[in-house]
Amino acid sequence: MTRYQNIDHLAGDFYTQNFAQTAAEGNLILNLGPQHPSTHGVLRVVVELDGEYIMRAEPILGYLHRMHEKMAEVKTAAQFIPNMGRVDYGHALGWNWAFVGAVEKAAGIEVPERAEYVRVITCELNRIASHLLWWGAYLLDLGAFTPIMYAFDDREKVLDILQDPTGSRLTYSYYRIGGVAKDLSQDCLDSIRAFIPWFRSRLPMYKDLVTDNIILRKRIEDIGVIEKDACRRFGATGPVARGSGINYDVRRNEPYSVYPKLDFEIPTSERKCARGRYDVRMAEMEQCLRIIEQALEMMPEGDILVKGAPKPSWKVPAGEAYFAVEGARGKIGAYVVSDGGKNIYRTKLRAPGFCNLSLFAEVSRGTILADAVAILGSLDLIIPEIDR
Amino acid sequence: MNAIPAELLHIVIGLVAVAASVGLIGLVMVWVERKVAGHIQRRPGPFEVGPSGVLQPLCDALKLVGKQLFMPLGADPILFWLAPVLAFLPVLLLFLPLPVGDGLQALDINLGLLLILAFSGLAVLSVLLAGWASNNKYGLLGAARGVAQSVAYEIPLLLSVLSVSFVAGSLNLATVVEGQGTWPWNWNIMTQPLAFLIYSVSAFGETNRAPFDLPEAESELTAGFHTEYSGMGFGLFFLAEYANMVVVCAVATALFLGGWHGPVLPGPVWFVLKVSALMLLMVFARWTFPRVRFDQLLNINWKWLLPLAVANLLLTAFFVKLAQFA
Amino acid sequence: MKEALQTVSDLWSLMVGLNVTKRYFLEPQVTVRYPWKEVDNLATFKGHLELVSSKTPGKGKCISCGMCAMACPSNCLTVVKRKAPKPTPEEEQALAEAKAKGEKPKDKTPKDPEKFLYDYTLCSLCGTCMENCPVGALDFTGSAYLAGYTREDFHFDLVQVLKNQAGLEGVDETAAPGAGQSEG
Amino acid sequence: MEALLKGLDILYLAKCDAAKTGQTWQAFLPAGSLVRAAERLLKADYFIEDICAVDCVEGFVVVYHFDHFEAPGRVTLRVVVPHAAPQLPSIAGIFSGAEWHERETRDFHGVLFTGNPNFIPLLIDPEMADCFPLRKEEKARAKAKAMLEAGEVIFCAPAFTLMTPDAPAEANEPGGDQPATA
Repeated sequence: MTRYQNIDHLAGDFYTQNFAQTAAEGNLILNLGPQHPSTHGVLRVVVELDGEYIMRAEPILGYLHRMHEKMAEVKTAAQFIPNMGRVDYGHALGWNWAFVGAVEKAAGIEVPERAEYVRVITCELNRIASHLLWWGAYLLDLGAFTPIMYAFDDREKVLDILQDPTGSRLTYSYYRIGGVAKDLSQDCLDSIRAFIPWFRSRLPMYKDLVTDNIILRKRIEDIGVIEKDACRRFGATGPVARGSGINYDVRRNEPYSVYPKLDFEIPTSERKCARGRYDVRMAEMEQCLRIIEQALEMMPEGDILVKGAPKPSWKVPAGEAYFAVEGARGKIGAYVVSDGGKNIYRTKLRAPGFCNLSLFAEVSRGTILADAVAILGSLDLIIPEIDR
Repeated sequence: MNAIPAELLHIVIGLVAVAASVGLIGLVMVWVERKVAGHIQRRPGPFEVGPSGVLQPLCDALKLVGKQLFMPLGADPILFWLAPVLAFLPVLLLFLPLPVGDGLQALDINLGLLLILAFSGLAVLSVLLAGWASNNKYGLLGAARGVAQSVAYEIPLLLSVLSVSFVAGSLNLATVVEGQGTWPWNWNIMTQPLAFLIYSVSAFGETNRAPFDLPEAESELTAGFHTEYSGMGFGLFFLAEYANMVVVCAVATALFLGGWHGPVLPGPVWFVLKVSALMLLMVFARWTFPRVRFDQLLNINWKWLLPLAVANLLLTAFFVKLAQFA
Repeated sequence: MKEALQTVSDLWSLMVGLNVTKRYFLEPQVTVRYPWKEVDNLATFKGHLELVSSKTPGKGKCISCGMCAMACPSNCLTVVKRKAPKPTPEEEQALAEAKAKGEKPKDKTPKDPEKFLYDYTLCSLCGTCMENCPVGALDFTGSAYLAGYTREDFHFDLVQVLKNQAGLEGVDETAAPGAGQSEG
Repeated sequence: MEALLKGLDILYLAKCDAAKTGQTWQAFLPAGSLVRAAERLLKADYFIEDICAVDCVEGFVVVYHFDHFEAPGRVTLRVVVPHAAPQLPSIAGIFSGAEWHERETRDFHGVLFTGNPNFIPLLIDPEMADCFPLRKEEKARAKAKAMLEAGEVIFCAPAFTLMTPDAPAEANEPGGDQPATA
């Protein structure tokens, strides 16, 4: 090897070397990522391959780590809200809600009812956008190029609606402690009303083009089987848990806001495989429409922000609070501990994707590389949320 | 003494025509594929360069030619550069025995079909070399997939082609075409529908086109065997892929769809129309379906296509013999 | 038999898929070809910040209170207040008289800011500044097409921007003191 | 919950108001009985939500959140480890997902979990993994009892003074407000 100088880097970095120590002789160590088409950003998975079979996999995080929890300690509560839009670009409003809700709980602030409905409507719209993003990207993982274009075409409609009250299209910072920043205008309400039947009419197309497709079904059925027990051990929530037959949805089991007043179903699937998670998400989009429909009917007139809403310099009273919301990827939790000082003493953000991804090492063992990609996609990963 | 130069002249003219048309077809196909993909996805596709963007592939080709040829550390320099050339050159030969019209054939030999099948087998070698020589793990995985896939899919392809040549009694494509008539019910697809089906599926596998594009499955292997190729190295693989597509579609047209036969319009026009229709179908399939998994791909081949092809061949042979006795 | 039917329906699903793509192939495209056409939903879009113009062209409503700069989560705003103008002898005298009477001296400093520095590279467009402005002096532009070559292209002095908008470039702002005050 | 933790060496057990703080039960454990408590929680079909640490005057309060799929109600286990020797047994052998949460806690606070199967930096670059961004400076630390909910005390070990309200003389110190009682 005198032909080449400076080949130390070929031995791999700290993680590769650490991983390779325990690899079996003759197996191939392959780094999927941090730049790889199907790791949705900068996730990196080191896999030990025997042929195309995965003997062992280890996700490596941190490439998009921004230390949001430290930022929470140097800003006041109200100033931290814009950060929440950037934790998870897929379901930004879910994170908005988790943090705002935790602070409201710690401070005992009652949110006006109209604001609660506005939150429900916008959060569910955002969930549809998030699921569409996942759907398109997942099919891209599976090698179908066109669905993502159709999904983005539809998602664009949702973003147009959400742009009206929030002013943004992706990283919303719309919720405020004690309400929301802006009321839904009449235009916005009209376009939501128009969107619901229109989107319903799109769903059969998704089914025809993709869900019924035999190639897709063969690709995602019976791979990545997650048992209920594994969900408990790893703390998997959201569509991942529901795809494994666990009927758990924070909106129902740990109710918040006006969700108890709304009539909707929690889709679950007993398949436990990637298909189960796929089905759950597709069914959830329909349920979102149902929720929005009802919320539009039931929404009262009134304030959208509580009187004397906290100013940026407002201090969260001493105490602790844990508030969870059902995000598009699972249970988003915000744990706030305040000592009554200017900034919140400690903020812990529970990212659902973090727990869901920790399952991957166990689930992917013994599958082939193509399946690993399909499993990774079925967990619906948003890397900025996992790395925070 | 007189006959040999005429033959040679024929081949030389044919080769030049083929080389020119392969280049042209490559450019046109890139444009068509991107345009069709665009319209399927409700976007315009290339539209900036020239009317409707027809000159876009030319610009891309120029860009590819102008790019630095880059070889990764630890790659085998000879094999690395041999692979793309080896992918492209045999494709030129594949065009020679294709009968575009009545008597319009670059190389009129009675083993034309055999030549095509033999030289298309060389493609697998280039995939293997490319993956192996580039010293890249993804490349290696792609090459391994490519070899297993090409070797597997050649067999049903061959068997389905054979059953047609049994009926026609010749391995010369021109003869096979002559045996068919003007109207669709006179084409071989009516007598050999199963062979056509098997041929179509195998053709996807043989040309590495989606949904069977596993050697380059970009969501798993980034770009598979040609991960490390830049500039014209990649360009040649790209061109070879499209040329291969044309060949399999042209062979399918000649074998099953009556070749140049058709009412009113002249023969070559019919031939090009039929080939274009088949290619459009391939493009549509690529932009509609997800990719199959590798074990499924081999299962389809060994468990379905191969037994069916063998059965079809035996049945055909039986009926051909029966017809001879009758 | 059942299996055979299943296989046929499975294969048929591929045809159904092709039919969907064929349908969209024939439908009109949805792309908005940007430089020639623009999207029509920018009315509600939040672009970068600007000062709201008061009735006097080139003058903002801003009273330099600094609430926005305090509220901003990313410290992208800096409000530079005007220095008090050098009092004339009469004013000085009046000031001394007022002091003698025990009255609070009236501040004659114009309230509009000298400079309103805005670093768009840091801004997260959350709107906290607007919400905390007592006079509604800040607003988002609908501009989605802001582009520049350097970082400095995104450092604005919003006072200057406002003047430029009103076509008052180069006007000496000290020439008309008190104009901002009269707006209140 | 009392039945669940019966026989375990616990320091403090209290029922909390879920509407107020989002947790139904909380318990302070000595580091020694953490693993057995986790075992019992898994047996009772609880799932792990997260693990985090809070840097307080008394030490790092490592907070474990568990919840239940069928019978929701958050259970908070807390272990106090001293600043000088922040060491704890790992529960990654029981709740596999804890492996990552523990590694994250190490990255942020420098709390060490013995027995974690793959105890390498998770979110922070291994070359600068010893900066522990969420550790607070000595004077910035607040008292745990001022922030954490006391709840309706079911059991409190006599030697455990962390959550007992300060004596009136000390009550006026900054940040030492009376903790909210359920």
